[in-house]
Amino acid sequence: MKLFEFKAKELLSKYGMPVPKGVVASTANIVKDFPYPAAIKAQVLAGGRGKAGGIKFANSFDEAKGAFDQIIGMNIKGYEVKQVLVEEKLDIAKELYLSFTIDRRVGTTLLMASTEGGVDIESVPDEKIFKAHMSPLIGLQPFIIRNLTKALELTKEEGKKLGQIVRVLYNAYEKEDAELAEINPLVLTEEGNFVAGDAKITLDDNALYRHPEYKDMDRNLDPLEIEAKKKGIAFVKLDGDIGVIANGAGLTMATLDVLNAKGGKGGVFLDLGGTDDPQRVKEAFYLMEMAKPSVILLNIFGGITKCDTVALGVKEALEEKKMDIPVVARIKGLHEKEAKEILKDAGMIPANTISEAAEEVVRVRGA
Amino acid sequence: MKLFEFKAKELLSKYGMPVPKGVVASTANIVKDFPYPAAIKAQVLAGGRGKAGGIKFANSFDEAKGAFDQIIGMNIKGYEVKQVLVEEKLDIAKELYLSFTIDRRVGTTLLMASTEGGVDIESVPDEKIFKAHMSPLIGLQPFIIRNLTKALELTKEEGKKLGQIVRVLYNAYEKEDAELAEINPLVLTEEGNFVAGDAKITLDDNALYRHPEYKDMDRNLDPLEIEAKKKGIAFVKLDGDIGVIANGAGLTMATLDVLNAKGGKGGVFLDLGGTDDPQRVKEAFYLMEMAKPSVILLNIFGGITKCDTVALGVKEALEEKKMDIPVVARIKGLHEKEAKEILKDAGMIPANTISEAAEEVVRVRGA
Amino acid sequence: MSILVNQNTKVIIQGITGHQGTFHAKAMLDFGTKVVGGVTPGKGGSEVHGVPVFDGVRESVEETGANASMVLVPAPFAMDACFEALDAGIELLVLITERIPFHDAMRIMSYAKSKDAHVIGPNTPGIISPGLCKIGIMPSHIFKKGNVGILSRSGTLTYEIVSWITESGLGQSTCMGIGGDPIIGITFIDGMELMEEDDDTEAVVLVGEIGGTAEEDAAEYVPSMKKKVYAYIAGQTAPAEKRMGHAGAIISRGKGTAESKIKAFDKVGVPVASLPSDIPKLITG
Amino acid sequence: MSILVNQNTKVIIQGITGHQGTFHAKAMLDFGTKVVGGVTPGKGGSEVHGVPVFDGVRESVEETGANASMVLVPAPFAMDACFEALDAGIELLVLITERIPFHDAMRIMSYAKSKDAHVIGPNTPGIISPGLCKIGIMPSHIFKKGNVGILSRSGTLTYEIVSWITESGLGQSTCMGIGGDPIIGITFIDGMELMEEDDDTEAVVLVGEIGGTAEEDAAEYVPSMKKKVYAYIAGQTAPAEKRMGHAGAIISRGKGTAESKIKAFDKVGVPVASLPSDIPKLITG
Repeated sequence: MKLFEFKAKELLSKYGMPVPKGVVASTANIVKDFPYPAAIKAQVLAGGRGKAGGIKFANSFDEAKGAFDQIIGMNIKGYEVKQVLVEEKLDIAKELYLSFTIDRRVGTTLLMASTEGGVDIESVPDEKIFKAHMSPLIGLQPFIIRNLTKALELTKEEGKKLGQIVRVLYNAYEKEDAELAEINPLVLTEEGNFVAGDAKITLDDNALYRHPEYKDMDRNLDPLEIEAKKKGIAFVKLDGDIGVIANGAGLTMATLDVLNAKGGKGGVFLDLGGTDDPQRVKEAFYLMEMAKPSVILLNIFGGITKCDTVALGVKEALEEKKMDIPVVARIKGLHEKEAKEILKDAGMIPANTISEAAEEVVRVRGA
Repeated sequence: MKLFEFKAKELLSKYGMPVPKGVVASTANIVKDFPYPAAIKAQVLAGGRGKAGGIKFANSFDEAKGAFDQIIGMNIKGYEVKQVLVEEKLDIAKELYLSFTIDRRVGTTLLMASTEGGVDIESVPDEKIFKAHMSPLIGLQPFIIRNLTKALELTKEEGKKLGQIVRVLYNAYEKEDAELAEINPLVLTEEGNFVAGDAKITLDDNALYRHPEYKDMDRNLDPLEIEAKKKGIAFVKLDGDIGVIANGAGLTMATLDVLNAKGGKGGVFLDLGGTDDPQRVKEAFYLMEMAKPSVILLNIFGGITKCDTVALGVKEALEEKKMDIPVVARIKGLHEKEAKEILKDAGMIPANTISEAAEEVVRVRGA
Repeated sequence: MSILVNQNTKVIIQGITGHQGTFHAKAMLDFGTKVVGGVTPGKGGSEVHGVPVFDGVRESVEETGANASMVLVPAPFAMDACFEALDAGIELLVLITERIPFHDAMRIMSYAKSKDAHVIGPNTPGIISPGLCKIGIMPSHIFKKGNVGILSRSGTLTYEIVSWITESGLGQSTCMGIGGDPIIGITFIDGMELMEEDDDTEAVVLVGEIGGTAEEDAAEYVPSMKKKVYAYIAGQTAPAEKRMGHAGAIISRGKGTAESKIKAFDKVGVPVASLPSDIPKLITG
Repeated sequence: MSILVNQNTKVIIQGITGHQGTFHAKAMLDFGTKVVGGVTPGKGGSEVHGVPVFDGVRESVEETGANASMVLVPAPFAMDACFEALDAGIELLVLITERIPFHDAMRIMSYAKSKDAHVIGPNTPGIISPGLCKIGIMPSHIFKKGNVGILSRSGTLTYEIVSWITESGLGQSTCMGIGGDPIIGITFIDGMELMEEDDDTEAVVLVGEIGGTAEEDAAEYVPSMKKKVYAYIAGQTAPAEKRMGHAGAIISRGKGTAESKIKAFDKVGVPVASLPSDIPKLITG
């Protein structure tokens, strides 16, 4: 789960991170008394908002109001700006980059830092980035901070202050179960202090049970995705109009791929997981119906999952909701025969392979 | 460094350990208002104080006063009782044993627990003791508490409460750099709560720099040992009358052994360590003089240490303090010749081997 | 032969008394796996399909000589279960549990490495060597003894591919799910190394998906192998920044696209199937 | 041959610019040890006796190919120094530093084990194979190439014994101080195993002392050895509950007496010298 900048800063601040004085607002009047000059920053979960015009500066409330009106409601990479962060303007001497992420390749935490802050780290040449892996068995040790300070060619005084920042960020990253904790830019002010200019935090969805305080946080998700998340169903809204349901993430993706290869366009990715509980299957179908697909492609491989009870759930869902969306069903495996009978009964269009099903879906949609 | 019972309980209590209500006193009047009945417990750094009569019970202040007078000033295994802990009497349902120690054999922490509390754990049969080692890389994990609860055949409710106690003790053990953190007995009261009946904590001397709050704590050491500790000299008071100085702990012990084998009796163990700084050597000799040995056996093996500068320090010490204690010196190694000259000059009795030196010491002492 | 497991592997199931545990204990016993015990705290002394249940792993290992464990305990307790198994001397952990927090997974993997133990998973269907041993939740009936080794980040998609392989007349030497999470134990490369050494394996199939660089890394390893490698990549049409079910299946910050993976395989001559059903055709040529 | 070190061992010294570091860098270079670098944070770029100094261990390893490190940094910083060395791939740590907190020592040992690295010490004079390599602070001049292997918990006492051995006409294959602390890396048994395999070692001398059960454990291992073992135990007349200089040399709760150790050696036929100077006499018979 990604956090908005202001939420990320709020969280880091709890751990002792210096952040600029700031106020979040959805209408300009809230920041009448702010001590200007200030930066007016769009709060969206997308990168590159600066280039998109989502950050402006204001020397007075009047200027702020103007900037506010321009930014609020803006669309940045498909996200509507609903909130704006008004923040004290910093006297920037240097801009650094600092982050902790999970390096899946090595299976441990990766610390990255650079003197080339304020730009996308992907665009910084590798030799300008200090990298260090940390075993979770020992965590962040002084030698890493020492080597970091040296690599960034900081003064001893700066290095000492940076060390504190690094420890705070690591502490937050670890304690809050973050996948990513990034400060970019980490501003070194003219007065010689470090302040988090921006902050990106992605929390591990798998660990949210340990952090119930984030449970109801705005996820910037589609309402149906939020609904699905609550039900524990993997549901992703896509650009197309065809709903794809399968059991297993890999199989669902593969089904989507075949569909797209055959000229269809997936509108929903819905992974039933390992369930063959008709009730769960029904709930999944209700969600699918709410997404209003033109056709549904159902692909079930019954290994442990029994095909017939899945089919039963589908049938009941169609009947109860009086759904008239055509369903092309490919079903294979345990109790396959019984399942096929049930699906035929329910008026679904049968298919033997994923390709066949995909072709059929495209045909039905075109018809 | 061993802590007195009341200090250990104070420390554990900071971490959340339930301890009986208690007051430390050196005169009975302090505990006039104590809610009796109470236990009156001698505070000494020696085991077996119960058997020695160091623990009594009192139902009133009058009784307490009587007990007090009996206990205070008592000598328990060579330690004088200077303070007494007056403590609320517990309603004991069960007495358990619980401890964390450093298991030098395995190199990790050992948790021990038993339902046979209240007696010396050495006397409890092995099959009645639950043992678990813990890697410092992962620390105390829930499964260990679970297995402990099972081994002790506690009820689920009791197990849950014990789990909390175990966590608190481990936390204190680790955070305070203890070598040993032992609660014996860990009392399960009639009301079903766990309370630390007694507590033994030994802090790691090597880690005291991390815990300056213990710096000036009464160590129950000989005043000379305290003096030596301040100077960073390894100095141990022994029963005999002969002072042994050597460089290196092993060599000093070996010298003492040879001396004892030859009929002498060591009164001081003084390890000079790796120093050949004449000033340090002088300080060591001053300490030795204060212990008033009848003879001094000096044994130096000069590997890296230069024998002559050590000899110089010795000579200066003898001269400055006008010490008339005879010194038998065996010195070997780097700059041996020069050293022998200096020692001869200073009137010391030379010897070629440890055995020879020991024999000479015994002869001189007898003379 | 086979990799990591064989007919002598003695398995306990942590979480055996749960719904899944009971079901898969039976399935594994039916398959012929030496399931020697189960662990569920508080249920020690009971039995599941004749298999003794213990309160703790150490106890179970002492009593049964188990050297492998299948972990089915819920995510919040999985790290503790793994630590318990590792401290009790278990050498192979098959970590079926899904949704384990990443920081926990990192700790598990690092601690396992410190104990020289192997971890398969988390979020894996397990490992199976037809005729020898199955530790996992895969449907046994779709497998057939043969010479194709399969390494996969997926579950049902693997079954789909396995069933096509079996229907084609080929069979499997060992089929291992490496897990659908970002932090896993045994990697594609580890599995490929083992399969390269395994006499029973003639060809290796990698079932990959979007997210991470596991497939690109595997491709780099291919030239050092004598055995032929085939691949399938799921998620070719998945959008960026959306987690496609698996925690590991996400194209984030431009990394982990199917395109990059297919390109990497192309470069080292690994045929990439465009349909799951194409895999056996590629193998038989 | 020798154990743990040889003429190809490339050594860095952590804490090289300190008084001790500079002195022993010179002594080791004079001995012929391949001291390829030193590490002192903030002193990178300088030199000590012609040896380049680096700010960090990784840097020093990358530049010099070092595989061993002698750690001379003060106790409060020793754990960090060890972790840094281990993360940089150092395979052998010779931990000279005294007075390292026990909890730190436990962490160092466990982490080293997880990295398959060896630790000698802490509170060790080091390891020396005359003619091949010295990593430590022992006086080189008292040693002579020969066939007696020495394992010791002590410093100067070892030199005393070594000098008697050398004077008797015998010499040493490898002499290793295992450290005077309760928590150490390589144990007597580890050393005995290595010496049993070492062609250059014909007899093994154990220099023990009171405290712990290292000598009793070593005695138990003796019957599995072909080579003859001799022992000396310091502290036979030490009182209980008093720490005799070394943190490890303490008879506590009735454990660790010299009596028990000598008895254990007697039982397995290990001659125990009553004087340090008796060791060569026992060996030559």
